[in-house]
Parts: sequence; structure tokens; C-alpha cells
Amino acid sequence: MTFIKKPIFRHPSLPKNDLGLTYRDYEGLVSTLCAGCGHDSITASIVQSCYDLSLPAHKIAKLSGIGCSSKTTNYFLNQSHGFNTVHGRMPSVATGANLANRDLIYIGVSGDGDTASIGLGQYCHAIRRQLNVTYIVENNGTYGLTKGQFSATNDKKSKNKKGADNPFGAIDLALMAIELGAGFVARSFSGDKEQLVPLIKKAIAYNGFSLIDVISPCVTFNNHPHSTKSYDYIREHNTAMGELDFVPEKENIQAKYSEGESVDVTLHDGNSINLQKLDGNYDPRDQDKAVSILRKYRGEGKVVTGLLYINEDANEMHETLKTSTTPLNAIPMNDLCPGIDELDKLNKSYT
Amino acid sequence: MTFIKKPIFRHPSLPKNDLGLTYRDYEGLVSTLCAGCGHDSITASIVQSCYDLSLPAHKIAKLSGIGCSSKTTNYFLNQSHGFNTVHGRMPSVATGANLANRDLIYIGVSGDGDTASIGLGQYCHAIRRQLNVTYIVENNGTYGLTKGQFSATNDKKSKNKKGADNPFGAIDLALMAIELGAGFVARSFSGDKEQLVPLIKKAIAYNGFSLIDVISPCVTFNNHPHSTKSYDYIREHNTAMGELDFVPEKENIQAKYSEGESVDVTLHDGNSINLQKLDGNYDPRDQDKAVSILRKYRGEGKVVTGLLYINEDANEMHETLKTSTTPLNAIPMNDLCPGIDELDKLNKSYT
Amino acid sequence: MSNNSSYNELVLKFANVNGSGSASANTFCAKALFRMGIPVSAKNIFPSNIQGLPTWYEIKISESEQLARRDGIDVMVAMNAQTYEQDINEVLENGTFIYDSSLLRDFKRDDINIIGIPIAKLCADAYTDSRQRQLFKNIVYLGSLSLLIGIDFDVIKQLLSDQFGSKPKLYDQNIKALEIGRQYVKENIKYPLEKQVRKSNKNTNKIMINGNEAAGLGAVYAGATVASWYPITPSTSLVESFEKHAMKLRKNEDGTFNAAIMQAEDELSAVGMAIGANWNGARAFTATSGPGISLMSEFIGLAYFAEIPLVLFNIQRGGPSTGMPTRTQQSDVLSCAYASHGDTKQVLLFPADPNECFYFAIESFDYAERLQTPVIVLSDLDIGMNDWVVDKLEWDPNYKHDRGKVLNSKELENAKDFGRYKDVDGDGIPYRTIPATHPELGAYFTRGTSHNEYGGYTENGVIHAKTLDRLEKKFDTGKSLLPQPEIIINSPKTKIGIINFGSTTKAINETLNHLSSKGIGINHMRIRAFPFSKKIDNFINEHEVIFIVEQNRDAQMKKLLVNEIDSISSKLLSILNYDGMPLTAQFLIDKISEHLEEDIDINQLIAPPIKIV
Amino acid sequence: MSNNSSYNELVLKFANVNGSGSASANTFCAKALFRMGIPVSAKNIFPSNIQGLPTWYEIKISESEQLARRDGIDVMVAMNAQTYEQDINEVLENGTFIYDSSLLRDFKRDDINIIGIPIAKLCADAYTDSRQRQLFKNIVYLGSLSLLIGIDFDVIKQLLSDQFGSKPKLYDQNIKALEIGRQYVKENIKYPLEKQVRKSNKNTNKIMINGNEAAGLGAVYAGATVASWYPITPSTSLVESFEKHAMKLRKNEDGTFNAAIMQAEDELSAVGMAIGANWNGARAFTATSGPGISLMSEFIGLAYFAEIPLVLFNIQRGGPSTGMPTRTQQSDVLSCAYASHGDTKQVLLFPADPNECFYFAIESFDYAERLQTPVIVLSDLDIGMNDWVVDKLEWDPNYKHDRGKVLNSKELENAKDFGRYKDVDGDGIPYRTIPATHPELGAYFTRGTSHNEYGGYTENGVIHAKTLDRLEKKFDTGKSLLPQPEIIINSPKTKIGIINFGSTTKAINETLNHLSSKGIGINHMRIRAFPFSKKIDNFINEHEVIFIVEQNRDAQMKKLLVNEIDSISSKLLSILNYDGMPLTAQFLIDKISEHLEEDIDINQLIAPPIKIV
Ligand SMILES: Cc1ncc(C[n+]2csc(CCOP(=O)(O)OP(=O)(O)O)c2C)c(N)n1
Ligand SMILES: Cc1ncc(C[n+]2csc(CCOP(=O)(O)OP(=O)(O)O)c2C)c(N)n1
Ligand code: SF4
Ligand code: SF4
Ligand SMILES: [Mg+2]
Ligand SMILES: [Mg+2]
Repeated sequence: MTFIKKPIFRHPSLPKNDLGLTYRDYEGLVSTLCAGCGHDSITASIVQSCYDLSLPAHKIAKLSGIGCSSKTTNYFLNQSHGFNTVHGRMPSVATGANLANRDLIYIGVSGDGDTASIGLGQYCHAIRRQLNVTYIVENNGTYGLTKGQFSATNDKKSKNKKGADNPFGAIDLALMAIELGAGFVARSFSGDKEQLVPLIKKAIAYNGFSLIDVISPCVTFNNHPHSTKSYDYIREHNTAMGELDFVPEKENIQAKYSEGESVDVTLHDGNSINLQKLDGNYDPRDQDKAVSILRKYRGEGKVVTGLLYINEDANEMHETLKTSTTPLNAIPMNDLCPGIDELDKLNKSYT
Repeated sequence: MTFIKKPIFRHPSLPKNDLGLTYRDYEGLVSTLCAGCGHDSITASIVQSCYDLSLPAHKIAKLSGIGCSSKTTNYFLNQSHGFNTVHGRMPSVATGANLANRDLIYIGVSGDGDTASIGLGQYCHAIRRQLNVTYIVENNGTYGLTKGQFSATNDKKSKNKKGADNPFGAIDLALMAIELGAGFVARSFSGDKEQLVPLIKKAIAYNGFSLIDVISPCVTFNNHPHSTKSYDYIREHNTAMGELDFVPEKENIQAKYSEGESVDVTLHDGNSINLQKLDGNYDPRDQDKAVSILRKYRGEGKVVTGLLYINEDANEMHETLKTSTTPLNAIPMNDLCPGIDELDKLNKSYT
Repeated sequence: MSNNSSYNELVLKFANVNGSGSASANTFCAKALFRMGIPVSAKNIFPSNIQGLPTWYEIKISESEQLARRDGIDVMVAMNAQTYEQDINEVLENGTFIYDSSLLRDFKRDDINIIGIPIAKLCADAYTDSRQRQLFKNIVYLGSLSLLIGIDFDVIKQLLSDQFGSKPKLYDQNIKALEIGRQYVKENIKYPLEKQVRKSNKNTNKIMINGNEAAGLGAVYAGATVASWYPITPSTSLVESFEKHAMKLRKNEDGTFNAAIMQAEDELSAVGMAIGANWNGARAFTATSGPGISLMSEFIGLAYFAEIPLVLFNIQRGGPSTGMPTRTQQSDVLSCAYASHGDTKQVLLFPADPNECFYFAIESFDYAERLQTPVIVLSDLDIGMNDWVVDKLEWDPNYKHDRGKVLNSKELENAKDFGRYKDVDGDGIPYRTIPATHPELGAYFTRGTSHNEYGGYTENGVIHAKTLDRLEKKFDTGKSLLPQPEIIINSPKTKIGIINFGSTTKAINETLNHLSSKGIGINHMRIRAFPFSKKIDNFINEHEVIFIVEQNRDAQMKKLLVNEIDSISSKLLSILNYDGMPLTAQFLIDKISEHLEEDIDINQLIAPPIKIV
Repeated sequence: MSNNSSYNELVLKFANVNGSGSASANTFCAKALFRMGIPVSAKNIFPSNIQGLPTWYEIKISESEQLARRDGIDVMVAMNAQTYEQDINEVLENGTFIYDSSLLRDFKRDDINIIGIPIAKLCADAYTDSRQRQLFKNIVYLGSLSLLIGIDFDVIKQLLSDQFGSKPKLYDQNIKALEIGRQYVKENIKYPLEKQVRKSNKNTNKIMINGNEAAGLGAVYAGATVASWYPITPSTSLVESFEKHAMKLRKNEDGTFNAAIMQAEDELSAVGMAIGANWNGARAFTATSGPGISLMSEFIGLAYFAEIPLVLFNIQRGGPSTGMPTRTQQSDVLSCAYASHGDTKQVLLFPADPNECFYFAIESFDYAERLQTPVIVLSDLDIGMNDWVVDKLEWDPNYKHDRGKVLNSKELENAKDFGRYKDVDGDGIPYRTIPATHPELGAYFTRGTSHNEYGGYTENGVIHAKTLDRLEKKFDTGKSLLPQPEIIINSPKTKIGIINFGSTTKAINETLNHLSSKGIGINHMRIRAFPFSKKIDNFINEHEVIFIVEQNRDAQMKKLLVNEIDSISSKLLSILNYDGMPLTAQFLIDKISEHLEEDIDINQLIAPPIKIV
């Protein structure tokens, strides 16, 4: 919300984790997202997770595409190298980075436009390779940064900021991930830190492709006729002025509910979604079950959250490729370069 | 197999269809594919289908990407406009063509490399839009034209021409199509004309996205240790010479089996696949069933063939977009151009 | 009123926070000035962000029509405390700095006029709803400003009633907010300022419009029916304009539309769709900027080589890479001219303002269909997203859209031997057919692989080279077809010229006026299209020094000029072989000998080698 | 043996059907000639198809080392009835045409020597398996040919035993097939032909290798560990070479490999992976051609602007679009030099033969890491896929890979203030860090958006322009770092020069020899890298006429030269603004006035305007 530098003062009594670091040490720059944006809540959950896990931040690489969501890699983990790549192509850059150094932790952040539209091919193929990354989709059903076009994860029935109907069906990124062999697939809600933080921690610990598809409301997605009078005023005003250039400040939407429960959450736009948390007895190791439960709740218009699927035996990319256990970027040139004797042999083979 | 022009002589006693045309009238140029290539069988089935349906060829547009499979659009329907686009991007060109003229019949031909690798994003999004096209994937699990790299539909266990293992899992294009909302999804085998021709005919008649994923063996995919002595000789010879430049002429593989039956088909490489034909009682209108049957047989290492899923109520792209019933390319300029009076009004609105 | 009053010559700037509703208010101000008949030019300088970051809006007001941007601000409306410091530094001596004095501040500049208006307080008193308190701040400062610089209140009222016509309550509330601002000024501040505005009559037959609005509308007038695109700043609003107008003007009685707008999954798909639709006989286009152009380049090459019409609007933004998405540049000249691998060259149009965007949008489809090739309209963020005052849009009722060489059913029957890629007329442009034209004639195969005159596949290098030569001939045909440069001879004797293109034209005019007043005559040429007309060669040959003005680092237009105009680099003689076969020495020897024998000048340069082998 | 016998100067050509096993046989023949010590050059002319289409193989045999291609064939081995007609037309007067006379034919040319050998029949008699009958036809004609032109049989035998060493049965069967061919000649045909070969000694310290093999091996020697790619002719075999050698030479005891080869899902992904790996401190590359370059251009721009090392091999093929995938061209010069939108320029290397491919492959990584930018190695199909006879590959044991300015943990601690994009040394090249180098220092944010010296996001136009200027300075630094042109002064007095690059060098040498022999001295410069060394400027300035030889239509290298060397187009003066803001007139006036005041020549050109405003 502001571009002023965050003060570096740290309160001496802040709690510390096993590395002796405080929560603050895991933060990034101050967010420039809209007040109330779900993405900021996810950022906070990532910070919390890394703090809780006592991760050395410099051993984490954070990568993203382009979009409001993708900007957030700048808002957590200041001590990590970050890479805001190009729109939709983060998976390939993350794959290359991981090929070069299998020992780092990779956190990939993307948006629904970034992943489900322009990046769909790369997303699918990164999954297929079981790239060892924690892939977080900050899913708001819209193109935030380019001002509210429909994204491919948007439900068919919903309307955009201009009141137009979304014409095409939604792509379910979690279902797709399961089908393509992702080892770890979860869904959550930006406002449910209690669910999200443990999921992120598990995803980071998981050795292979872990998707967390996080529903993350967008403030600008603000066009529902049933909202408050004053809101209507703003909307009408914006319409009359021909441009949406007033974004009222909002609070992050929070949701608290327990395992097995469901809750209706009202979004900034007045629409609501029904979140259904998986219950404690759900066994996420059964792929068929995961597919059918996703299909079932979708059929009922509900969004099921929690750890949907985990494959404890999946081979991550390096295992499949049989790459050296030493990271490739750490092997000395002398060990990589075959030298003069081999070249002599090769020269002979060319005569 | 030869680049000599096909003789135009037509035997007067050839049977004719309702338009008074013979099978020959639906043919294209002589194929330049390898003798025995499954793609040629598919070409023949397309010719047969169009002949049987008495389609006016000039009302068909045939589009493809790049690859051996994609070349085949030149080998059927000489009277149709054809478009060999760029690798993996046929779906978008077909979408544009269809937007311009909703009244034509669109046949899209692609390969597994073309669709499941470079073209995966476009494939998924064309399905999501329910583009009215008969989309035929000539699926050989390999990159034929670039000489035998693995494609993303190749089964994990199989080996390539150099004997290397396929490292990554297969993408099931049919399952993906169902998940993304394709209205018509079928799978077949190039050598099973009896199944394939009726499927193509239904797909053409279907109003929306129809996928036929056709297993189509590639002759160059020739590396199995268990094949005949003489074959081994060729293989060893090729290896010793450092290059695969001898492609023995083969017969097209044929398979005949009935509804509900299964059959083992030995491919050119000595590997075999088990084809399982859906039985007559299977109801293709149940999406859940389609998903589960695909998953079940895949789990058993079998390939299930037939019409897997059909949605009789899907809205094709133009219905969703509310485009005029007159093809857009047929509306006179005068009706499209608002003229001087409207411009005067607009000018006023800009003051 | 002071004696130093000056009228209608000032730069007004608003500093705001984005997402706060200021953009509408500021545009409103520019529009009011426009309606007062004063020449204005407005620039929106906004961040690549939705809410909370600094944003600015500059209005140059100039009765003498010097409408390029100017550094140094006369009146700054500083509504963003985050940027006070930088904003106040931009104010010229004796200028005015207006800020929200709800929080008083000492700005330590005594050479300017600092006016505090407690806007937040005024709004807190007047409104209870927090969002209204926020939003109306913009209207309050507008009210204050109207008195301070003398914006006609009747004009403002009329504008408001035009805008909120059907919503009288909104009208009233806006008037109320304006009055709050005016009231405060009346009671507390000496007004008007020295720099003020007054009614004029310069805007007869003018409109205020941005380039994307105009181009989108132009595409409707061009008869385009398919728009496929992927959202990207600053091109998005072009397609939105097309959509808005097409949905309104092309609605059928059954509720359907004579247009299809398709948001694609990315730029590759967007351009692929436009190519497919054009191939199938519709007029189709896409719009993009920066990264989109790079992503489209494979497909652009296909359209070039398979000779498919295609209109592409590139609203240029700051590059390279993702760069500065909300800033303007002219840095895609080379990447568009040579878009795609291999020997490719693309037709470019360079509109200078929104008015020309409208006409070029229409003509671009004519050129694309006539030349059967991609036409890239190179606009930029400044033209595309800023409101410009330009001549109103005109329409010639006798205008006929040029659909190019398309054979219909009857023509096909009369044609002896249809070959899709035959150069029948000697202009390099072949005839095409649209699918389904005729049951038996005219079908051909379109491909990006090399092809013969009938579209048949070939790997014959001679045929390939012949095709490339014909494409070059076709390109040459474009030289006289496309918009000619605009040349202004300010001084028949001067040997100095200046060349520009696109959005820099206002700055050029202002500059040349200034130099003229100092007795320096420089002739001016504005390039409007590539391939370059012969007139461009002539202008360059007729001058000894030529300035080329561009908004990029790499002198891209200059490069294109020296590339294409051989006289500039006449001592370099090309020997080219492009049949796909490794070069033979004989080929070289023949070519060199030809030159040596035919050109006496060259002959004289020959000297013997050191050792004769 | 006739008295007209000539030795080791002939062109031999094989006409075959592809997929029939001929390619191996023909390569075998070239190798045998090479082992006889004779200079040879072989060109494979193959279709974009797997089986059944015509394919050719040309071997130029030249003791005098005139090894460019030559039209006109001395001995044609015509094994494809489909192309007899065109093949026989290529045979020179008194040349020889050998065909499979199992089916007799009357060729109606009596100025040449037509030899029929019933190869199919011979094979049908000798083999029962149909595939062996097919395959051994190639060996049979080789056997016949060996007698006809005099290829040393011992050399052939040795070659066979090297090839089939571990498979004695295959060896025997091949010998048998050779003998069938020889036997038939001995019994039926007058041999040897007039044009024949004999042992020589020209190939000491030479090897026979293709460019892709050499470049792939070079990448292994460069210490590259990640190769990400997407299959496309003619670049595929480069990655296959890397894979083959890396898997063999970099295998660890635990069965793992010190290399990762990743077949990506397309070219965008392939280059994205290479960028990610380089960013993370590995040496990584990709290889592609034609369409792949277009698809990679967005990512290339990112690497340029975010300053990430990247090595990209472009094995050029016939364009535009899908074009002629199995033919050679040099037509991606411009699209690579200016790859991506915005102000971008890429480093290019132009290897002339497979030997240089090896060295450039190694050096390219040094340059990429030193300059922190993409380096594109522009090879082509002719170099990449044909076997060339070149000097053997050498390795200097003292060579140290240049990893460029990378700060390690200790250096970070000693550094006062690490800023990723600071120009500390004044050469435009900043320092970088690899992720995980230090727990607290050195982390920075990499982005394609505009950034300040610390990698922080900025929309400040001045900072943006400063970054662009530094990038240009860095590019200039490349001029002396990169391979210098090879200049041969054949005549100190001549004012005529010739410029080439890449695979055309053999033809140039042959041409210059020829002209020399006629008393015409022309100086020669071979360009090896872009940005251009000052030596290139000098060469151009020192000559009055310069031929530029290129394998493309658009004179792309010439364009690049006139673009980058200002002396060529000195009368065009650029005025550039690229801070992302609309242009001000003042900026223009200042720039023009500077020129007018400082440059006396220009000053004299001033004339007054017609009317002074
Ligand atoms: C190649 C390319 N195309 C288009 C854009 C413009 N663009 C920036 S962000 C964005 C969409 C972002 O949507 P999403 O990923 O859902 O992120 P959100 O802003 O909603 O978090 C687009 C289209 C771009 N930067 N690059
Ligand atoms: C952009 C691009 N990348 C790569 C290629 C090279 N290429 C041609 S065909 C092909 C693969 C074809 O595989 P598939 O689609 O399965 O067709 P098949 O030949 O097996 O029928 C590739 C990679 C290309 N033509 N264009
Ligand atoms: S536009 Fe939406 S997604 Fe973007 S920052 Fe604002 S609330 Fe978040
Ligand atoms: S290579 Fe394979 S796919 Fe291609 S034509 Fe031959 S058999 Fe068919
Ligand atoms: Mg989004
Ligand atoms: Mg395939």
C-alpha cells in the first residue's frame, strides 16, 4: 500500500525460532498490493511457514511469473534470491534453477492467469517431471494486474467488473495436477491461515511437485449489485466516469472453520463461495478418491479444501534423471572438463 | 512413398455416394510417409468417412500443425482448403477460422508431440471454448518427423529407438479432454477402420469439440530386442553406422475385434499394446463413468477404445459468444461499417 | 487580479495516489478546459499497479498550440504526501503548489506560491461514509482549482450533467463537492492565480480522444469482425473500444452480434486466431505490446510467408523485457520490421495521433488484404492511452473497403489456371481464394514450408529463391500504396532536415517553430509507413545533415533507414545466395566479375595481389 | 588406364532414396577418401521426411583444396529412378553416370559415360531377406565405385573393421557385399575411370567431423552441465552430441551423471530452463533453429535485461517460417542480433567450420558469463550437419574457464555495498551472486521490469535510461573481448575488399585464389563476432568498394554493419530519448542546438526559413 521502506527496527522481545531468527527476518518489502488483497494474506502464511520451519532463507529460491500474485515474491523472504520471470513461464525457469542446484528449496508463486492461461503448458509439464517445487497459485479468478478480465479458473456463472458473464468453464488446476501425476496437491483459502500454514509447511517438506491452489479474493472484483448502498454509489460513479479508478480500501477476508466443516465466505464482490474442509479421516493417498471428491464437490458448487492427494513414493525430477547428488552448479570445472587425453582419443575417433 | 503425381484416371464403375462422387474424389496427394505408417491408415479412414457422409469437400477446412501426422492433411480431400500451420498451434488457427465462418466443417489433425507437448496449452483452451472441430490426434508416442524422441504421451516403461528409457509419465489426452469439458471424446486405433470410420463420422456430425485420440504406430520406432533375427541385424547395423538411416518397409498394422473384446496388438517395435473395446452397454453420457473407466484401464495397462464420452447439450463456441448466425465472413461491408451518421454522434460524444 | 496575469499558457499537474478516483477527476478537468475552447494536451503518468502508488496527470494548456510536454510545472495540485518533495521541486519559480493542508507542512520554498486547502478535513466534515470521504476529495480539489485558475463553472456543470444525465443524485453530490472546494477558496485564498485560463475558440471541429479508443472504432469502421487478443497494458483498451462499439453498433435483432471478440490464452494463440480468421476471409486483428510482439513472432513469419492478411496493433511501451509497462517508447521498430526468423520484413504504419489512429486502423485492413501480409500499426502508450485534442473523425461515404485480390466463384471459373502464389499481374501480389468459394475450383494448401506457385510443397532451392524474390517485389509494391511521408519544406535552401514518426510530432512542430523564430530553417519529414516511399529516399538525398528523432536507445528508425536506403551506404555491395544450398565459388566469381566489368569506377580500384597463386 | 587420367580432382554425387540406408554408406565413402589423405568435403542434401523421398550426397575431392561446393558432377551414382532425369543433367561432359541397370534405360546422352550395374539383381541373387536385399544395395554400389575411381581397398577394410570391430559377422557381410560390387565391375566394366583418386598426404593432423558433433563436445569441455532443448532439425544432433559425450565422460561411480539433459515441451520452456540454470550458477545452454529462435525471443529479452548468462546455438536453416528445414541459410542474423522487443542487442558468434564450432562452443560460455548476457552461436545446417575435414581439436591444459564477475561468500563480506546492477569497474559489467552463497549477504531480486542498481523495482525514467546506457557500455566492452575478425591483405594497394562470415569461407578462399590468378587482388575479412570489433570499422573505412557475401535475401550482415558502424551513414544524426516519457520540445531544441553550435560543418548548412514565425 505504500512504497516507503519498512523500518528495520526489531523489537528485542520478538520470539525467535530455532535459528535464532524472528518472524520479521522472514519478511520482504512492503506490499504494493491493494488493501485487502488476498495475496497479502498468503504472503503472511509463507513468512509464517518459513519462520516456523526455521528455514535458512538464503537456501530458498522464490520464483514467479507476472501479475499481482507474482509480485508477492518481493514481499517475503528478503534474504532469498528472487526471480520475477516472464508471464506464465515461471515453471521452466524454476526447472532450470532446480536442475542447477537440487539442494535449494524452491517456492514458485503464480496467479490463475499466469498458470491456467498463458502458462498452462509449462505448468502441466513441470508437474509431469515432478519438479521439486512448492507451487502456490494465488487464485482469484481474474487478471488483477491488467484490471479484471476473466481468468480460466473463473466459474462459468460469475460476472466480471463490468457485469459481463464469464462465457467459458473453469479449469480446475488441482484436478489437473492430480491427473498429471503431481505428488502433493492441496487447496486452501487465503483467509484461513490455520489451514494454509500447515499445508505450506508440508508442501515445502515434500520431495516433488507440490501444488497449493489458494483461493485468494481480489478487491477490484467489485461489482455485485447486492452490496451496500455506499458501495453501489461508488460503482455507479465509476461507471458514469467510464473508468474503474477508485478502489476502496478493504479488509482481508478471514475464514475460520474446522475439519469436516463447511463455511460460506462472502467475497468483496458480494458473491460467496462455499468452502468444504476435508475431514480428519480423509486418506489423501488414494488418487481415485481425490479425483472423485474433487469432482463431487465441484458438482455441488462447493470448493473442497485441505490436502487432497499425496504420493509418498513419487520420484522427483533428479531421481528420474539420475543427476549427481552434488548439485551441478557445485561441481568444479576440472571435474567437468574431460581434458587433453580424452580429446586425443576423440580426435582419433574422428579420423 | 513416392512423390510422383497420382494418376487422375477414375474407373467409371467406381461406386458413388449421394453427391455422385467416388472415394477417389475425397483423396489427396500421394502420401510421403513411411510405408506402414499408421497415419496413412487414419488418412484412409477420414477419406472413407467423408465419402460415406457425402460431404461437399469444399465445405471442409482441414488444419494441422507440424509433424508426420500433420502432413497428412495434404493426403486427403484435395478439394478442401488445407492449412499446415506452425508446430503445436493449430488449435488457435482453427479457432480463428471457425470464428470467421461457423458454417464450414473443421477437421484438425495433430500429432502427440504437436498436441501434448508444444501445443498443450492451445489444446486445453480450444476444448474449454468448445470449438466446433473434429480434432484427431495421430498418437504414436514419438516425434516421428524429428526422428524418434519421446513424446509426452509415451508410456513410462517404454524405450526409444536408442534403447533409452522414457523417463516421465504419459499425458492422457482423452482424460484431459473430458476434464476440460470436451463434448465428444473417443479413442481408437489406426488399424481398426471398422471402429474408426464410424467414430470420425459421429465426430464430424457432433456440434462442438470432438477429440479422437488414435493410437497410430510409427515404423521408425523400431528397437525392440525381441524382434526377428534379420531385424536385429538391421538395428545393429544402424547402431554401428551411428545413424538410423535405414527404414525397412512395413505393412500397416491392422486390428479387428468386437465390442467388449480386448486384443493384443504387436507394434513394429515388437512392443505390444492391449486394446479394450467398450461394450455395447457402455453409456458415454456419464462423465464420471468415462473418467473412472479411463483411469481403471490405464491402471491395468490397457488402452480402452470407443466413444468414451459425449455431452449432447454442450454449447459450441458460437452459441456462447452469441455470434450472428450468418458467418462473419459473409456479412457485407456495408452492414459492418456504421457509416457517417453514427460517426457524427460519436464525434459529439468526444467533445 | 494581478497585472501579471497570463492566460491559457500553463502546465498544470496533479499528483495523486492511484486507485483513489483521481484519474476520472483529472480527465474531467482536461475535458472542461477543452470545452472552454482552449488547446490542451493531457498525459497520464501512472504506475503498473492497482492501488496505493503515486500517479500523476499533466495538462499542458497552450493557446498558441505548443502542445508537447514541457518540464517545469506552473500549477501543481499535490495530493500525495509520499511525493510532495519531488513534486514541489518541479514547480517553476513563481508557480503555485496546492496541497492538502489537513496536515500542515513547511515546504521550504519561498520562490513559489504555496496554497494549503484542508481537503481531507473538508470531506470528513461533509461526508460520513469513508469511501465517499475518499472519493470526493478529488472533486473538492477540482472545485478549488476551478476558481483558482478560472475554469468556467457553467462548462463544468454541463459536463457533469452530460456525464450523470440519468443519475441526478450523482450530479447533485458532485456539484456539492465542487462547491465545497470553491467555497473554501472564496473564503480563504486570493484568487485567481496569475496563470489562468479563459474561454477561447480553438476547438471548433475538434474532439478529445485517445488513440486506442480511435483505433478500436476504426477497426469497427474497417469492417473487422474478429478481434482476438490477450490482455496487456497499454493495448487492452484498444480491444475494449472495439468491443464496446461493435457490441453497440453491430447487434442483430435476434440478440446476436456481427463480431466476435475472443480473449485468448496468450499472445501466440491471439495472433493464431487472427491469422485463421483472415485466412478464412474475415477481417481480423489482434492488439498487443512489448512481450506480446516477441511471442507472436513465429506466427507473424507464417503470415508473411504464407501471405495471409493480418492486422496487428502494437501499442508500444517501455522495454526491454517487461520493462516499464506504463511508460511510452518507440522501441519496437526493428523487432516489428524484422519480426520472425529468416528473411522477413513487415509492413509498418506509424500514426502520429489518435485521429490518424482511426484512419490507419481502417486503412491497415485494406493494405493487409491488398498486400496479403501482416500490417503492424505502431502506436504507443502516449498516443494510445492519453487524451489528445485532434480534428474530428471524418467518413467519406464513397469509400470502398479494398479487399484485395480475392477470386470469387465466377472469376475462378473464368481463370485459366489458378495458382495461389502466381505473380499474374507483375506486382508480386498473387490471387487468393477463400475456403468454400467453389465446389471444385480454388482449393489450395496453405503452409509455412516452402512452396511452389500452386502452394505445393517444395525443397527446390531455385523455386524457394523465386518465392522470396516475389515477396520482395510485393513489398516494393507497398512503397507507393502505403501512406506517403508528410514533408514540410521550411527552407528551400537549407541542407538540414529532421525526420520523425509517431507521437513525437507535437514536439517537433514546437521545436521547428522555435528554431524558425531564431532564423534557423530546417525541413521536416514525418515518416508514416514502412516500406519507405521513394520520397523518403529523396528527402534524405536532398539534405546533408538530417536529425532523426526517436524514443528509443538504439536509433531504430535510423537503422531501418540506412538498412533500406542503399544510397546511404553505397560502397557496400551485397552478394546474396539464398537457395538453401552451400555456396559455390563459381557463383561468387560470376557476381564479382560482373561488378568489376560493368562498373568503371570499381574497375579503377583494382590492384594486383601481393603474390599471384 | 587412359592417358587422360586425372587424380584427386572431382565431384562425386550419390542420388538415393532416403530411409534406404544410403546415408551411412555414402558417409563411409567420404571417410575412406579422407583416410586416403585426400582433401574432401561432403554435403548431404536430404528431404524433410523419413522414408521414400529423393536424397543426395555430394563429395568434392580436391587435392588443391578447392573445397567449396561446385555445380557440375563428374561421377554420379544414380540410385533413385525418380530423379534419373535431373541427375543425369547435372553430369558434366565426359563425366560418368552410374545407375542400377536391373531395369535397363536409355538416357539419351552420348557425351557422357553411362555405366549400368544391375545392383538390385545382384542383391536379389545374394540375399534372401528382403531387408538385407534393400540395405546391401548401398554397399554393393560402394564396392563397384571403389574400383571405378580407385578407392584403396585396404583403407576400406580398415574402416569396416574399425566400425564393426566387435561384430565380426557384420564385418564379413559388408565385405561380401563390397566384393559383389567389385566383382561385377571387374568382369563387366572398363575401370578405372579417367577421373580417379589416389593416396595423398594432406590429412595429417586433420579430422573429419560435423559442426554439431564438435559444438556438443565443446559444450562438454566448457563445463556445461544443463542442456535444455526441443527437437528441431538441424540443431537436434548438437544436443545429442552433448548427451552422448556427457553421459560417457561424466558418469559417477554411483551411476549418476554430472550433467542433466532435458527435452522440454517447447522452445519457450527450453530457453526458460537454460536461463533458470544459468541464473543459479550452472553453465547451461539450449540449441534450436528457425522457428525456435522466434519462440525464444521473449525470454532472450529477459536474459538481456536481467543480465543472465545464456548460451544458445542457432543452427540456421532455410526460412522464413517453417521454410526449408533441411537446407542451409544464414538468414537469422538480424532476428538474432535484435532478438526481442525493446532496445535489445545480442552477442553473436559466427563459426566458419566444425573446428571453430568446438572452440566457440567453449568460449561462448566464457563470454556469456563475463558479459552476463545471451551469446548466440550462429552456425548453420551446412556446418552443423555435414562432415568437414578440419584441423584436429586442441586443448590447452592451462586454459581456465572464465566464470565472470561472481562474488563468493568472502568477497561479499568484504564488499562495502553490493548492488547487483552497479557499474563498479566502469566497463558496464556488474557483479552477480549465485543463490545460497551467503546467509545474509548478496540476495537480490531478478526481474524483467525496470530496476535500479540494487535490483529494486523502478518506474523512474532516468534510472531506466541509465540502465539502458550501461547495457550499451557493456556491449561495447564486448567489442575487444570477442573473437576478432580474420583479415587477409592480399593486396595492400587495392581499394576493394570482401567480407564474409560463417560457412561461406571455403567459397571465398577459392574465389580469391581464382581472382588472384587473374591479377586481381581483393582483401578479405571474415567477421567472427558481433558486436563488431574496431578492426571491422577500419577494414571498411580503408576500402572503397566492399563485397559482402551472405546466404540470405535481405543482406542481413550488411544491414548489421551499416547499422552499427556510424561512419557509413554519417550524415544521419540521431536524437534519442528513452526515459519512457513523452518527448519535450526543449529536449529536442537543446540537442539540435548542441549540434549546430559544436559542429562547424553543420553550421554552414543552415539557411533561413521561408517565413519566420
Ligand atoms: C507476455 C505477457 N502478456 C501479457 C502481460 C500482461 N499481464 C500482466 S499480469 C497479467 C495477468 C495476471 O493475472 P494473474 O496471473 O491471475 O495474476 P493476478 O494479477 O490476478 O494476481 C497479464 C495478462 C504480460 N506481462 N506479459
Ligand atoms: C517451433 C518448432 N519446433 C520444433 C519443430 C520441429 N518439429 C517438427 S515435427 C516435430 C514433432 C512432431 O511430433 P508429432 O507431433 O508427434 O508428429 P509425428 O511426426 O510423430 O506424427 C518437431 C519437434 C518445428 N517444426 N517447429
Ligand atoms: S487488483 Fe486484485 S489481485 Fe491485484 S493487488 Fe488489487 S486486490 Fe490484489
Ligand atoms: S517416421 Fe513414423 S510417424 Fe513419421 S512417417 Fe515414418 S512411420 Fe510415420
Ligand atoms: Mg488472478
Ligand atoms: Mg508423434
